[in-house]
Amino acid sequence: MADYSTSECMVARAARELRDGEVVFVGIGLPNMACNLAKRTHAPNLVLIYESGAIGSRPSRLPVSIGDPALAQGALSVCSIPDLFQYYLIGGRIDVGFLGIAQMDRFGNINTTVIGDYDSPRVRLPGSGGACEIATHAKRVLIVASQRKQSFPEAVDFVTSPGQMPNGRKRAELGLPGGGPRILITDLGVYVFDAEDGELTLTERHPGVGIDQIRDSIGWDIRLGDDVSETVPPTDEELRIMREVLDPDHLFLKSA
Amino acid sequence: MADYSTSECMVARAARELRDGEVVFVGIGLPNMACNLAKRTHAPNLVLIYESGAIGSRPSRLPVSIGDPALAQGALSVCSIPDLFQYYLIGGRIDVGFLGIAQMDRFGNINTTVIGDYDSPRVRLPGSGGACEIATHAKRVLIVASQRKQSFPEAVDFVTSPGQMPNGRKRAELGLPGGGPRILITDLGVYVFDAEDGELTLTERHPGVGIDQIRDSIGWDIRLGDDVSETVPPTDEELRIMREVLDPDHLFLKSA
Amino acid sequence: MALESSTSGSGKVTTMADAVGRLVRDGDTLMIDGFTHLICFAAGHEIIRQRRRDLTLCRMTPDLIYDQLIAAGCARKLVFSWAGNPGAGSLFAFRRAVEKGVPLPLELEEYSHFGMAARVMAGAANLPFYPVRSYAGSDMPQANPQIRSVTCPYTDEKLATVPALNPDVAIVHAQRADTDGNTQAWGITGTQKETAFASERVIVVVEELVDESVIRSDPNRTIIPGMIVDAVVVEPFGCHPSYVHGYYDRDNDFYVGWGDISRDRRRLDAWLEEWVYGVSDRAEYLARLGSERVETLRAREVLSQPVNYGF
Amino acid sequence: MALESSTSGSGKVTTMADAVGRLVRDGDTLMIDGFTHLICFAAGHEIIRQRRRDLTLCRMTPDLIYDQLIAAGCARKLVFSWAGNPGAGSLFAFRRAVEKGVPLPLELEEYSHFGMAARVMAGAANLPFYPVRSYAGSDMPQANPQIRSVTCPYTDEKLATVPALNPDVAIVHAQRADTDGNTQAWGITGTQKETAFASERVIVVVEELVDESVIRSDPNRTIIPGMIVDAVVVEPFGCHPSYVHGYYDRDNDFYVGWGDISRDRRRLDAWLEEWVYGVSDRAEYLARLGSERVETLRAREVLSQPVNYGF
Repeated sequence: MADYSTSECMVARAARELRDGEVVFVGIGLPNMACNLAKRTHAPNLVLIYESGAIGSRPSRLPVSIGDPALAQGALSVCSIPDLFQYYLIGGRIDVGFLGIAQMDRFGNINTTVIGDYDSPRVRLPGSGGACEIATHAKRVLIVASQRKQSFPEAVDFVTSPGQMPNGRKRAELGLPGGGPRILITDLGVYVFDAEDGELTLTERHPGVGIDQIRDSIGWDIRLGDDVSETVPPTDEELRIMREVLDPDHLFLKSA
Repeated sequence: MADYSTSECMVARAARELRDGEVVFVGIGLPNMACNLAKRTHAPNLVLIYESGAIGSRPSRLPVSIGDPALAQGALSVCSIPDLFQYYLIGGRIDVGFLGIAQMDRFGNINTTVIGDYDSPRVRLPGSGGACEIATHAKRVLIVASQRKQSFPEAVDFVTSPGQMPNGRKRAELGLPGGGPRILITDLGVYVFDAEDGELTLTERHPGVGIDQIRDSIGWDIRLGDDVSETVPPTDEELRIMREVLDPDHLFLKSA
Repeated sequence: MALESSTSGSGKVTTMADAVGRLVRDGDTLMIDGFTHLICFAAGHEIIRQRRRDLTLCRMTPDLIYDQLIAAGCARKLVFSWAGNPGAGSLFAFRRAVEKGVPLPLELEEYSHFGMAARVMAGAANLPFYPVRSYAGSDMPQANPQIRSVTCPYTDEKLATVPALNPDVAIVHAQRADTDGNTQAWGITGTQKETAFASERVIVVVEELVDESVIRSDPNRTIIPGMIVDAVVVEPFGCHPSYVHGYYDRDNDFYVGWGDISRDRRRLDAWLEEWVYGVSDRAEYLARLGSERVETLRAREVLSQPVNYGF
Repeated sequence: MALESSTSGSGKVTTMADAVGRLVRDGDTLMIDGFTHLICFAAGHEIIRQRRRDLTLCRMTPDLIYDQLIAAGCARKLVFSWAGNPGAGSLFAFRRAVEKGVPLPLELEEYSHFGMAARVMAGAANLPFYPVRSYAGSDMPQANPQIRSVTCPYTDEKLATVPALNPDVAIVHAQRADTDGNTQAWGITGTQKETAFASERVIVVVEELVDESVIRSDPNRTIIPGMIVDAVVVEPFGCHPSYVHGYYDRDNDFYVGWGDISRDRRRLDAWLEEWVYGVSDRAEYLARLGSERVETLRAREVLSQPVNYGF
C-alpha cells in the first residue's frame, strides 16, 4: 500500500459516504475532492451542485472557489441564487451537504459566527453563508474538520447551524426538515452521531492514531463506539485519481 | 376629414391617453392598437409590456394573443410570469394598464367572473386573469368597452377587479397601491371617474352620438361633466397608420 | 478534472402512451403547463385516450386543451385564473360543465393570474403559502376560502395569501432536452420551471432530443434539470394547435374555429372521435392534419447571437 | 408593424466618476452585487476615491471589495451573510472594524445566505417580508431582531421571516448592455436581477456596450431592463480581481495575496494609496496592473450554440 497523507485519507473516507445517484451540495476544498473522487469511482451518477448555482458541473480544472467559472462552463444548468436555495436546497432535493466548522459541540451544533461574545467578539468569523440552510435542509450532513481541542468545546459560543440537538431539543420538535449531521471526519478519526440521543461517537481511528490522541483533541469525554475500527486507507486507484486527475498541482492535498 | 369607424375613433382616443416614456401593460385587440398607434405618433418611447412576459416588444405582425411569438421575438427582454407580475406589475413599474369588462358599475368595479350567482351562474365568464392585479397595481387603468346597458348595471354581480370605491370603501383605505380606473372609452363616448367620489362622469361624446343614446345605454342615471365636448376624431395620419401599418388585414378594425 | 457524463442512458426516454400510462393516475392533481406557448396538446389527447378520470386540472389559462379534457369527462375539478379561448371567445365545454353540469359537474377553485403563479412558486420553494398583494376590494376571497391572509411582522399590513400548489404530476413541453431530461426552453416561459419543481412527478415533452453537449454549451438556458424529471417524451409538433417558438407557429385558425366546435356538444364529441380517439398517437394526428398545414406553420430561422462561456 | 427603437440616445451612458458622483450619496444603503462573479471593483474604488461616508453596505458575501471600502472608512454598517475571503481566509479590515472598531466601528446585521437573498427578493417583489424555512435551532434570530416569524394560515406552522431590503442604490456588473441599459449576463448570476429591481437607483456596469439588436436577438438572456436603469458605465476589466465569464478569469493570486495586505493596516492603507487614490480611474488602474497580467486573465472562446427565435 502506498504512502498517503492525512488529507488523502480524509478525502477517500468522505468519498465512501456518497452513494451513486445522490445529489450533493458541494463545498470547495476537501469536500469538492471527495465528491469528484466518488464520481470517478463508485458513484458515477452523483450530481454535483454548487452553492453558486451550478448544477451537474464538469469542471475542467480544480475550482478555487464555489464561484469558479469552471463550475459554470459546461454545467447542465446554472441557476440564480434564489432558485438554487429555494428549488434545490429548501425544496428538499439535496441528499448530502458538507459543512466545515470553527467550533462544534457533541451534538453537531456548529459555530462559524464568533469566538467570544456576539456583540464584542474575540474573533469575528465569516458567519453562516449557506451553512444554516444546509444544516436545516440537507437530508444528511457530512462534517469535515481538523481536530483541535479548541474547536470541540463543551458548548459552542454561538449556534450558527443546528446539529442533532440544538438547545437541547430534537430536530423534529423544531420542525427541521433535514436529517442533520450524520458523520464527522477529522484528521484523526471518524465519528457518527448516535441515532438515539444525537451524541458524537467515535467509530474509526485513522491508521496510526491512538485513542489517547483522539481524547486529548476534543473538549469533552468522547463517547467510544462499541467497535472502534481502523479507517480503511485510500486505495492505489483512489490515490492515483486524487494526485493525477483531481489535484495535479497539489493545491489542496499536501504530500504525506 | 376621412371617414372612420367607431373602433378607429376609440383607438385614436385611447392612444392620446398615453404619454411618451410611460410603461404600458398592453392587452390584445384595441388596447394593443392604441399603444402601437401612440408609439408611432406622439409617444415613441412608450414601453410595451405584455402579460406573457414580453418587455419592449417590437412585433413584426399584429399579435393575435398576448402570447404571440411576434411579441417575444425581438423583444428587449422576455421574462417568466413570476418575474413579470412581481417585478413589473406588483413592483409598481406599470404606469398604465388596460382592462375590458363584462359588467362595470358607476365606480369602475369590474366583473369578468360570472353573470348571476357565483355558485350557479347564468353565464360563466373567464374570470380574473391578471385583471385583479392590474386594477390593484397599475398607476392608472384605462377601460375600453362596448356600451350596452346590461354591461353597466347599478351593481355588478361579482367584483373581480376593484374600481374607485370597491364595496363603498376608498382605495387608500383598502391599501390598494395603484390609482385604479381613470377613464372609460366606449363606442359612444368618453368618461372619467370623479377625483372626489369616484363616480363615472361623461366628458366626451363621439361625433354623431347624442346624450340620449348614451343615457339609454347605461344602467343608471349617468352623471354629466360640466362641459361635455365632442371627441376629437382620428386624424388622417392616425387613420393611415392604423389601416396601413397596424392592421392591414382588418383583423381588429372593421371598416367604417 | 473533466468528469464523465452524469447521464447513464437513464431510460427516461419513452413514448407518450407509456409516460401517461405510468405517471398520470385517476384522481391526480395534474398540471399541463405552458402560458400561451408550449401547451402540450399531445399529452392531453393521450390522457383522454387512456380515459383518465376524476382529475383535478390546474392551469392559469385552461385553454382549449382543458376544454377538451373537460368535454371528454376526465376532470372533476378545475383550478385556474382565466378560462377563455385566448383572442377568440369562450371555452364552451368548460361553460357547459359549470353552467349545466354537462357531461359532469366541475368544481372550481379560482384565483387571479398572480395568485395561481404564486401557488406554484410556493410549491416549488417548499413554502406552505405565498403572500400576495392582491384581492383587496375583490370578491374573489369570498368565492374561494383558500385565499386567506397574514399580518406582516414588520409593517403590520395585512396581506392576502394563497396556499402552495404541489401537483401530483406536471407535464411541461419545451424545445429541447437531453436523454436525462435536462430541458431548455426559450420565448415565453410562463411558470414552466416553477411547475416542474412543485410537482411530485414530471413529464418533459420536447420537440427535439439533443446531445448533452448541446445543453452544456449554454447552461443558463436550462430551466428544468434532469434530476427532477421522470420521463422524457419526444413529440414533434406535440403542441399543435399551440406553438413552440423556433419550431412552429400557433395554428390560429384552429383557435378561432374552436368556438363553433365546442359550442355544440355533439360536434365536439365528433371532433374528439376523429382527432383524439380516432388516432393512436400524435404521428397519426399529424398525418390526418396533413403535411401542407404542418408546413405552413413551420418556423423560419432567426438565430440568437452566441455568448462566450470560455474563461 | 415593426416599431422604432425604444431607446432614444437616452444619455444614460456615462463615466464611473459621473455615475458614482450623481447616484451614490453619503448615508446611502448600497449594494454592489455579484455572487462570486461580476463583482464590480471599479465602482468600489470610485466610491473610495470620492470619499463617500456612512454607507450601509449590503452583500451576501462582502468579499475583498467591501473589505477595501471598510478599510477606507466609507462604511457605517454591513448587512451580509458570509464575510470571508472566498477560498483564501479572512477579511482582516472587516475583522479590525468589528473586533477593534478600526478605523471605525462597524454595525452588523447578519443573515444566512438565503435570508439575504430573500430580503432582495421581497424588495424586488414589493413584499414587506419573505417567509423562510431557516433559523430554527440557530442563534441567529437572537443576534438579529430583524429575523421574526409568521404563522402559516393553512398549516399553522411557524415560519421565520426576513424584512424586504430596498437599497438606495445598486451597482450591478454584467457582460453587455445597450445604451438604454438593457442588460444581459450569463454564467453565475447570483441575485443580480433581484437586487436591481429592489433598488431605488440602478447603475449597470458592463464590459461591452452593444447595439440594441444584439440584446433583441436573445431577449431571454436579458436580466435587467433598461427601464429600471439610471446609468450605464462601460468599464472593461471593471471586475478585476473578480471575473466576468466570457471576458476574463478571476485573478486568484490577488485573492490569495489579499490576506497579507489586509492583515496589516498600514500595508492596506499603502495599497489603497497606490491602487485606488493613486489612480484617477480604471484605465489607470489597468495600466498599472500591466498588460501582461491582464492578458493572462483574458478568456478563451467557447461559444454557446444558438437557438431559433423565428416563428
